[in-house]
Amino acid sequence: MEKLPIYTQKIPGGGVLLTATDKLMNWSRKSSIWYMLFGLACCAIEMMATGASDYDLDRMGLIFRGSPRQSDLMIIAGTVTLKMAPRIQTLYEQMPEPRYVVAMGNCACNGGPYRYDSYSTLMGVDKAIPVDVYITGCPPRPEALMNGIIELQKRIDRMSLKDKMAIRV
Amino acid sequence: MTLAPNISLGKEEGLKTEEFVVNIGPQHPSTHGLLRLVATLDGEIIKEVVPHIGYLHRSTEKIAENRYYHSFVPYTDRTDYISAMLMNWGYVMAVEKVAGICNPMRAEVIRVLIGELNRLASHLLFYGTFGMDVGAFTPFLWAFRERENILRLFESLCGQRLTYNYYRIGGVSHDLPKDWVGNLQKWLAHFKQVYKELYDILTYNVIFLRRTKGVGILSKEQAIAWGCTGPVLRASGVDWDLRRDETYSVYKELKFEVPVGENGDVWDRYWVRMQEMLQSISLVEQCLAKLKELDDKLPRLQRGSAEWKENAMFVIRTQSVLQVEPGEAYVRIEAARGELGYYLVSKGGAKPWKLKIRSGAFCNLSVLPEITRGKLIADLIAILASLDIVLGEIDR
Amino acid sequence: MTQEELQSYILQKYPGFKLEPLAHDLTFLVPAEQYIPFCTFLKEDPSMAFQNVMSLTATDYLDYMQVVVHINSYSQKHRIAIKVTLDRENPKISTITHLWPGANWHERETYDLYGVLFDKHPDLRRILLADDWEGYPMRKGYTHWNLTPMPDDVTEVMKDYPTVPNPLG
Amino acid sequence: MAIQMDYMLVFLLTGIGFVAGNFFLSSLLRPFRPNPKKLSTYECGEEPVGSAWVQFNVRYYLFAMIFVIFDVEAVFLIPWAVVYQSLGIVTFIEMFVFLFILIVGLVHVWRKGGLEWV
Repeated sequence: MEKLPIYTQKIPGGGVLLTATDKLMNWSRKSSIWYMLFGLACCAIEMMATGASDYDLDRMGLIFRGSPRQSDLMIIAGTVTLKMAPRIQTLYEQMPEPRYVVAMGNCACNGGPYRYDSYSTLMGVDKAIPVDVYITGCPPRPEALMNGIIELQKRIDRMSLKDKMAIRV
Repeated sequence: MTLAPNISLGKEEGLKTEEFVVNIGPQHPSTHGLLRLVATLDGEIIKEVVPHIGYLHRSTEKIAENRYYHSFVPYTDRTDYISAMLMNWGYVMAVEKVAGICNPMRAEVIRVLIGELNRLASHLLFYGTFGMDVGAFTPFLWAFRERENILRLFESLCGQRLTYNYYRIGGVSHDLPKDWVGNLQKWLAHFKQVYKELYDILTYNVIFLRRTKGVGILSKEQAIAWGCTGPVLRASGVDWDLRRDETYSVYKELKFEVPVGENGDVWDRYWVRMQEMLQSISLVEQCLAKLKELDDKLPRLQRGSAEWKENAMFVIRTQSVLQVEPGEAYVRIEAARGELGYYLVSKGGAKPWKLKIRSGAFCNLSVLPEITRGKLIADLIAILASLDIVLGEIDR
Repeated sequence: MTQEELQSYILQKYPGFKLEPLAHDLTFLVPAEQYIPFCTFLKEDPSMAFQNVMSLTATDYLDYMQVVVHINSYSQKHRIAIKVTLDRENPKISTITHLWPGANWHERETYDLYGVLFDKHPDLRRILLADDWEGYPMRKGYTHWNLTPMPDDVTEVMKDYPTVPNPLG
Repeated sequence: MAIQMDYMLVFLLTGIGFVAGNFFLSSLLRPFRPNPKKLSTYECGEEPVGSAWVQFNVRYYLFAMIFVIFDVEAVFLIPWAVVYQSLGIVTFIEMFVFLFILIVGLVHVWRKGGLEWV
């Protein structure tokens, strides 16, 4: 049934209908992104600090969930090692479809301080899974993480049902 | 109306039951990082727990062999990222012992002050995550609110919240900013009241006692034989603290007691860490007093004077690329998670030949299969949380 | 016991042992066949009372391998180190887990990273690296894909260091 | 106030219709992309090994049985508790006889050791 948005666009008043549902869908997806509790290294402590009382992520609608089945955002907070990469791919696959990935910290973006002379780190998580937003910093401040999430929300706002990009393969 | 004699309620010989394997894998809310526990269960009773580590092995020791002595300090932050200052301290002391550098008195006092403050922050984080693992969510929020204040103090000191790179070979990188001591004293006064709240809502809570008292008992011999150190060892009744028994820095001039538990269960490990928080507060205050006393005794040097030049040469020698003559040393300090040892081998030149980081959590975790055999699966998470492991330090 | 008493006590019992000149703390160079008798002596002897292993690791000196064991005693409050020289091609030494179970994981890690075989070890498997990893990464000759060696002689590196104004004029 | 039965069908239909309609509508818009890895059981990131159909301890079955018995007891108790004033004294005593029988069952299971997890 995914062709439906494309057909509705062809019939005369369909475009209006499509943008209305787009706005509703994006608004609901954007303001209740549940992230998977998945800390790897130092950035995980900053992510916990962001989720705790001082820099509260809950006010942006982000609640941490234990399993990938109920979460639609995976924050890669820490260094991805070669032993962990296949596990991350499995976890990414097991998340339901409108799913987003935020690479938090230099290690997740491109290996960070462990880029040179380390035999067991993966140089950036985007070699394993597609990434939506990169947050630099080692570890990035809680405000930087929240800014990254606001960037993600802007990106979700621009999505539409008709183009393939909305529903990431 | 009695049951037929031969039907036994679940006894083994009556019905064949298989063990099933539960995989508490790398991604799990309560493994504090990437630890995989493969538990073979018989019903609710754990037959065997096999921990699998190495999911965060970032080859820090291989990097150490290719870095100058100074540029390796940030990597020590990232091994145990919850008490990064203490990790710096261990490495820097090892290099100073091999290179034969002695530090100015003021730098030693600042090191103890900052080290104890970081131990306090690490125990606060333990208090928060331990409460969350045992099922109480309030301690997590309260502990992190208090910990934010310490992180703000550290940030005004060295610009980073978690990985500080503050300790340098031969001292510390900056002196304390002007109003830093005032903010610290204000916060300490506030924290003493809050500490009572934190202590009261969890320690003698009935549910908490049922979950932790008498669970996961680690006997004294087991703790010593398996090489557990730090709060885990002291909770089992061994009165051993490196700050007092193998004193380093200025600890011999500071007075503090060492809390020792009796029967080494989960509650004792929690209680020892809470008492250590109090000891850390008193140590921080003693250091502040010592700093004030040092300020009066040692007036600030004017530029161009003889001592100033001598100190400047000291700075040049230690801050530029350090050349260390051949030698090796094993230095250990009392980190938040136990004995933190650095075995440094240098064959001369600007890079270490070999560096081994002995972390407290590595040995504490190796005792997990021993103390969870025959226990209920529900207690496994409480026992694991009480060991206070950090996977960065275990996998290095 | 202080370090001097300890040293004289042990040398008087085992005259053949040499001391490591470069070490800052008491280190004995023990021949391989005397390794286990010496360890059992250290554990059983009441005045020695070495109760646990602090750290066990190996060092690769290019032409030979050395296993270093640091043991300490809580009751006597003293600690020593033992070094055993092994040939580099197939280093083999017997395990000490029967004396101190704490050495179990240390030996597994030393096998994993250096390739030192500990015979009669309960389950000698890789502990830190993935099980299908070939080669022992911490050996000196191990070249991996992103090793960028920093220059050993420091002169040209010093050039771009910010030169501290020499106060001595 | 007697419930007018003639509106009951309307309530029933709108209820079921509302739920079915939502399901159908969202099936149009939500992405549907099953792939073998996504459908494999979630094992904290690891590959699932072996099947979950294993003969686990009989204790679980025992606890399930005890729960079902006392749950059914509750099913009988609740409607009785709502209207017991208007039913007179006989049913009042009859319900306590029913309760007494179940209490005897509970004591027996307790003494037999069915409640502890051995």
